[in-house]
Amino acid sequence: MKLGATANRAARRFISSLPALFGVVVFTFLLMRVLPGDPAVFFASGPQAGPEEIAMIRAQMGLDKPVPQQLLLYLRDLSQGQLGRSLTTGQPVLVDLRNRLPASLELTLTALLIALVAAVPLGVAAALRPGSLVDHIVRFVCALGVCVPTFVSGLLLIYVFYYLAGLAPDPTGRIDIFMSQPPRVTGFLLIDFAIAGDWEGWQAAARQLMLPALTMALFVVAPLARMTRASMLASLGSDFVRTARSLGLSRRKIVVTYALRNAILPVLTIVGIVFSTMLGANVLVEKVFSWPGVASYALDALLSSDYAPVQGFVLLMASIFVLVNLTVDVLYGVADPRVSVE
Amino acid sequence: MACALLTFTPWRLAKRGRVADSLQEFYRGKMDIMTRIKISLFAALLAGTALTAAAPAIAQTRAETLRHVTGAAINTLDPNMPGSTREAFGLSLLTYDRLVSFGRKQLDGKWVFDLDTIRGELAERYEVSPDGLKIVFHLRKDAKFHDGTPVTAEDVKWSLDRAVTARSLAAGQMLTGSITKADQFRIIDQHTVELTLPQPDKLALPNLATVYPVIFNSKLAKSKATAEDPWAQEWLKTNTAGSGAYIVESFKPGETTILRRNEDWKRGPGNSQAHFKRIITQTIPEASTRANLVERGDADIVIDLQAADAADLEKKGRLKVISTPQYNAITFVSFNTQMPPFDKIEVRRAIAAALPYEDMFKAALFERGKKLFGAEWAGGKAPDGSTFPIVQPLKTNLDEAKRLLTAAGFPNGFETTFSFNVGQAGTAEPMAALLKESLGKIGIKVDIQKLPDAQMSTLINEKKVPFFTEGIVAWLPSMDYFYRNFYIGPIRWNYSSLNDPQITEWAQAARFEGDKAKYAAYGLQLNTRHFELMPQIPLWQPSQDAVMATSIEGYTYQFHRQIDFRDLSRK
Amino acid sequence: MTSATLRHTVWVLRGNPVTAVAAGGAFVLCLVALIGPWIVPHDPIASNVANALKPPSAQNWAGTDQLGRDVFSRLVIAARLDLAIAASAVTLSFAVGAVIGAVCGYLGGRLDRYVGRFVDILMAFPLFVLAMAMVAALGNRVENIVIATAIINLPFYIRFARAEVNVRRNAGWVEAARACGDSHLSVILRFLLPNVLPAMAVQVSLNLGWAILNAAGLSFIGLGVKPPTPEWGIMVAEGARFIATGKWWLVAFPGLALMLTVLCFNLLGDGLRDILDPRMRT
Amino acid sequence: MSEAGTAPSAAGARGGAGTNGAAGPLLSVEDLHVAFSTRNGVVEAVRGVSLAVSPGETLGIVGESGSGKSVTAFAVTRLLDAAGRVTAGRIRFGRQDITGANHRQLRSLHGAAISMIFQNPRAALNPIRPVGLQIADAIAAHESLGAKEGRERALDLLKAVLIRDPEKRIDAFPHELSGGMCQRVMIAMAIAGKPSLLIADEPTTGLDVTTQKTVMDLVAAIIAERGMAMMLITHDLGLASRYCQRVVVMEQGRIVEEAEPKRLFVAPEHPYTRRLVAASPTASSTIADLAPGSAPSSAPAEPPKPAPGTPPLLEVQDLVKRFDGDVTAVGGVSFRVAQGESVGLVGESGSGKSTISRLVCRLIDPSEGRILFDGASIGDQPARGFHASPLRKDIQIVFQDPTESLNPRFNAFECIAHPLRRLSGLRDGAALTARVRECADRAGLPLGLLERFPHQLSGGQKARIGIARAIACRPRLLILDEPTAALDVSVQAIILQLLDSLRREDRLGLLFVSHDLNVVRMMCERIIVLRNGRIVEEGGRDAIFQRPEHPYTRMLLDAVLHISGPSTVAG
Repeated sequence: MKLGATANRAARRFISSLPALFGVVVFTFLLMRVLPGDPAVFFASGPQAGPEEIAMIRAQMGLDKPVPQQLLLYLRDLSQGQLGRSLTTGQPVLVDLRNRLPASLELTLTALLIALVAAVPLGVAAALRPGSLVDHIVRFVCALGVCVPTFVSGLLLIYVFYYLAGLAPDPTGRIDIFMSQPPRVTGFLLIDFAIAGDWEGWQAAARQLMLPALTMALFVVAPLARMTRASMLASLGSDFVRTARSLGLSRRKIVVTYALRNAILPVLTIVGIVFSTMLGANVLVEKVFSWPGVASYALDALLSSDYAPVQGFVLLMASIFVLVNLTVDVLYGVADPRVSVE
Repeated sequence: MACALLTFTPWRLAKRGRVADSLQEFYRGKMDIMTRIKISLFAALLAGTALTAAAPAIAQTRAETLRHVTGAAINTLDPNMPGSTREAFGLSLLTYDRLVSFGRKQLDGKWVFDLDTIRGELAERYEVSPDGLKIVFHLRKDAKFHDGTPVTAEDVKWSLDRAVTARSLAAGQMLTGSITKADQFRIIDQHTVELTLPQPDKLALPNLATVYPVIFNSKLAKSKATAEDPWAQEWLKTNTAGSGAYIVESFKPGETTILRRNEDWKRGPGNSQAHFKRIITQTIPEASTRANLVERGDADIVIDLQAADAADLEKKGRLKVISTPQYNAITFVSFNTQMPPFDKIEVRRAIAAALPYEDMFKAALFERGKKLFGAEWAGGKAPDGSTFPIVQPLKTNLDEAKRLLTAAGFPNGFETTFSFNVGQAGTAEPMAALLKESLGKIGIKVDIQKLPDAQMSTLINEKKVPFFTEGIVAWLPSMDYFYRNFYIGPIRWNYSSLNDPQITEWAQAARFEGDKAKYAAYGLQLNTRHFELMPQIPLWQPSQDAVMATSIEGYTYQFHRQIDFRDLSRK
Repeated sequence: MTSATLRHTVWVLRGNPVTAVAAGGAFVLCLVALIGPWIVPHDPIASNVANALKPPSAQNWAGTDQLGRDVFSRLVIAARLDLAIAASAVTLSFAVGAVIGAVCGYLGGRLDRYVGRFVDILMAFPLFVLAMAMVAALGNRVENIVIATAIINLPFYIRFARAEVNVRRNAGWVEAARACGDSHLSVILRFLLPNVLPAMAVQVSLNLGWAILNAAGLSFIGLGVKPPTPEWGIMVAEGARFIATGKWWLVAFPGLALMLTVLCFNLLGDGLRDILDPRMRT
Repeated sequence: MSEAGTAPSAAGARGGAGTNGAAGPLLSVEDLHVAFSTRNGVVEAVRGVSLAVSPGETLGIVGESGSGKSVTAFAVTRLLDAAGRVTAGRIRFGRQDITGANHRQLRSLHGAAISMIFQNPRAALNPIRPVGLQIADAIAAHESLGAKEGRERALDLLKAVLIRDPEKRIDAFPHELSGGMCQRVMIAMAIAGKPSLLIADEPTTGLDVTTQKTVMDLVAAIIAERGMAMMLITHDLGLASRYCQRVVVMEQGRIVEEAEPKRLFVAPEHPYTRRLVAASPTASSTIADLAPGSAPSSAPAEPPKPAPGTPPLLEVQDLVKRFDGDVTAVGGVSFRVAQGESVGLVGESGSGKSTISRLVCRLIDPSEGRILFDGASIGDQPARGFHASPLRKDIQIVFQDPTESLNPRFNAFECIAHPLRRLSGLRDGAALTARVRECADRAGLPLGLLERFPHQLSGGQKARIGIARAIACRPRLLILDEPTAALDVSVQAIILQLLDSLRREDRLGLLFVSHDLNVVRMMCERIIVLRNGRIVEEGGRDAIFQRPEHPYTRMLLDAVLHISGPSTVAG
């Protein structure tokens, strides 16, 4: 019964987010049309790049039609599952996104995992002794992480760990170029290598992932730790923890089973937001580490006024945002029995 | 921690060999304490995964593999696709053959392509008729496409027809060599093709050596053609049907392209195959990362470093740096000669007199290139007419600039914008800052506009940018080609919107002038007139800095400013 | 500020020296931004190519850049622009977001649902890409960087203000105000907003740092303010190009300025939260 | 000290209870001092409390808020929050001194020797853990047992606290249970470790009156059955007098009197106790009795006779309010309030009484039905625009929580001046000041406090501001929504007197909403009993209190605890 209620809620949430998705599609479309660059001109590079060649490219891209008609055509294509073609890569956007999304997801998830593994204990440690030295140190360290732009921390990490120390592998994408790729199953290299049983490859991919993931993680440890601390403080100060103490429960049980499990619920919500933000915001990290992800793809497209990839990317990100929120919702519903009642 | 670090070392040493230096540095205490802590932590983090990793198999093939890194992306396998990048052009020279190719010559001790030497590629030899109207190509009989089918005259005919007929980049290029129609190509026999020209054209043969008229496997391509797409353009974007020295093993647009040697292609030195068994081209957007990669020996060659990095690497002396001024390119400051106040020659000349040339050359380019300023022209006449560009008699002279500005009716200067595109920010930004500062001294207030590349090209195409910097390059750098393509007519590349009847007339006349002396005479007139009109201020020819491992040999600067990997070998 | 609040603040600061230091740092920053032009040792714009790329020295405390300009002077001058960008962006989104959020949170109903939709749309955007697109579309002028930064911050303020108002909308003093003859609008403006502002101040402080980083990110991909205006983000981005050649001062000093500023605002925001948190105030 | 000798093991503690008083008191506290560090420096909350609880005995600690009674309990169990600590004194449990017990010793003490139940039982339970598991946790804290056994034992305990359907409830989450059931679960957890002392901290506050009684009866039965001692901390003298064998009265951190309840409440000796007892409403007390000597007593109000033909001040007809979804808060209620009449609305939580008060005050719109004021329909004017109605100043309201009803950013003067500015058109100036001072004076607020902000004032003072604000515009109908529910009895007494006299002076119509039957009886002539949004009974005061007709009304009346000696409790 409870599962049914959760599923029901999820379905309702999903349906109610469809208008937002539609809004995103239209808004992006219009925003791209406002961009002052004309992709046809940008891509017309022949020696006689006169009006004819530009007109040809415009026609090829459908840019010769009025904007409302273009929008309708775009929506029709969308409904048929087509996202258009990228001029920068020459590939259908759908294919590009499909090839590149796992890279972004793998990076973001790893970074998020690293961040969580660091942030939750830090936040808990700070909350257990608020105002103590530990608390101040945690706060300071977290603040340090957020105040360095990712492109700077990324470049510095490369300089130190790759260039100076030679500890990290060359920052040239997802896997050492001389390693063979695993057969593509999920697109997540770590998973694909594991499926193939190629542990050497798995390690190579993991090493490659380390620096960019660390760069991203540095930036999100702070909000997560801060949230953990705050909600842990609230949880530790709550009546039910006092009850648990009054009953002589072990400290471990009080901190973990009672306080932390309750405190983690708000963190869960934040994790959802942080994840979708990271996925869209890792443009710079992907650039710095030559990571073949979707964000750097969209950035290149944007700077060359290549509409289709940017539109596809934004739609993809928005859909992921919706899906992640949905997942968080479902998880929340499972973790917190109170939710499904409302 | 130190333990973790030490156990870590052997693997890295085996693989790279340079880590020892930085380790020693580490122990000598050159790094600050934070760095040490970070390194130790990281080492501990990675130690577990690193220990068991080894790559003996890779080490074997490493020497036979060439790893090339670049900031841009290969976006198509068919160089004719509108929007193809330079890197895509570069790739096509490896996967496809053309009928002919450029020879090479030495310029200031460096190998560069030679427009005047056209040698056979798929054509074993060619003959030009005495009237210059017919060119007959005799194909190699041993040439085979990657799938093993022999290269025939039919393939050549289909491919060249495609170049002039299909809606692609080729047609626009080919017409600069008077090649415009499919019926200009005739099959004489299985291994002979004839090209007929409407008039003798110096650029007909060189055009066939560019990247567009590559020879496709017509049977394969036709099998992929459709009614809407009779030239199989769609399929050829992601597939190759060529006979070139390399076969595409994997192609990830914007990421990596891996090429495998075509063992049947034996047209290298001494009829051998190409030297490298594999070529990997990777897109690394960060220039400093590219520098790191090649410096650490992880990449073998790179040609698009920032000037500062190239200068630094050259100074360190551990790598081979071949710095070739791009003799077919110009970086300039351009005016829109149709927009006031730049429609006044005095204004253009005033600005030309006010630019801090030496400072710009030093700060923006780190002096890596050939100056196009600072010459002395006797009597204001161009000293040379056979080439373009030539060094201009430009000097910084603020008094002269002020005088000219007053003469133009702007004693107090004026306000304008100066634009450049984001992609060139590395050199254009310092240049712009110096320009702004210097023009400020003669009362011209400059607002610097840094525009995204697409926006810049759109505005330029619409002729809406008054004052900006750009660069041009001509694949076929003959004097008249420059004038015809960059200073005439309403085309996009006429950056200065110059519309001078004399230049138009002389340039068209020079095109078909067979006599060298007469040609040079036209050139003298054009070069002089060009300087007088000052539609653009040529600044320099930036160097192509090819930075490579010391073991790499045979690098030649090519017309398309890419590496022809068939030239390269490893000692 | 009443004496009790002052006392409470002093109490919090005493138990929290980090916040005191952060507040001091923020003050110094603002001071530098104000008097910067009068204290710089060199003209931040004047080039001197002969003296380019020199490491820190007695003459140039933070070295010189590619054009031989004094990095230290540029850093000092840039403080004003950076703080101005961050402050105006945050103020803009704060002002708009607080009012919209408060109205929605208080009135609820259809308006709330529509605005909620709109916020959803904004939130669903990859925000940095949205900022990039907007700056690219509008042109990379300072105003547009401010607007783009403000817009991507907007949803957070709307949500925050909405939530804060929502928990108070049924508070006794709100109903009392209405019983005393206040219209809804006046309740929102005169009662709810002033009560929500302190909590939002925390958000503002945290966001200031974020806005600076955002501008720096835009600079990195070439969409920042125009050269040769000194701005930390651009200086870092330009300096980053010289990391490989070991010109560390070009990235280290602007990076440090950026870092310390953001750090100050973040720690200050944290501290403000402690000062304002009613739970700590017993 | 060796651990074996001093650690009060669970077994030892229970042994102490088993020997039943053979070794003196179970718990003794000597000269306990507790201090809290706050921003205003160190505040002593408990200043030298000494008390003892014998095995099997129930000791009551009564006092108003801030008297230190709860702090004493938390100090005994060492559950004080971080800011508080015991500065002096000695706490013994059985023969062990537990004043300085370390963490481990305390753990074995908690639950196994001393356990607690709290007010607001729902918050005291972990919201995301099934109650069965929480009970099992409490058992497992002191003995090792498997999951299955834990469940069985939890089930037994649920049966012991008389929860219906224990097999089903064992898997329920706290939010699925009513407040009373949550408190039963809490009790089950408290007795899970078989402690010998139960500390109950306001165990019934926040529960409905009928639930209060059943819960307390259960607690009493359980401790009697298990031979446990109890420390009952409460502000409710009725509760203490009914369930305790001995009561101590605390004021400002000190014990002022200690006696058996019969003696204490009948013949209090200490002046504070006397005041406290007087202020507690009883079945027969009048307003004047509550605070003797503080206000002139007057005869009970005459029910005013309205002139025939004039409509009642307020008439409500078939009022219905549905909230989003199908929640019907008020389901068809009709009643009248005449000029100068006081009508009481009585009901438990969820009865719809607060919703009615807001409907009548025109803060929210009714779904159906009519509201007539002076014969004019005001229910159909939307609440959104009612602030501009001329009738706005005639209907005013006093809210339940005085703290929550004042804008934290307004000082007392601003709070009272606010309606005057808005509704009486008084702008700044002497007239406004005079009116504000007059209102403050009438509400008994010292004029010196007018500049203070809410957080600088006590609860009673804040309540006076709320009243002054409500009467400032001389309304004709005053709605009182539980005006004293959040106040201590002594303050409540004064506020009730104030309201009563204001009503007489201004011939106000009162709609008095309350859950406290004793208060309503004193304040109102007519009483309406609400249940689930409907009227179950309506009538004059005497009729309702002496001859209740509806069983629900009877149940409510029965649940009221009156001050007297301990009654025998049915086990």
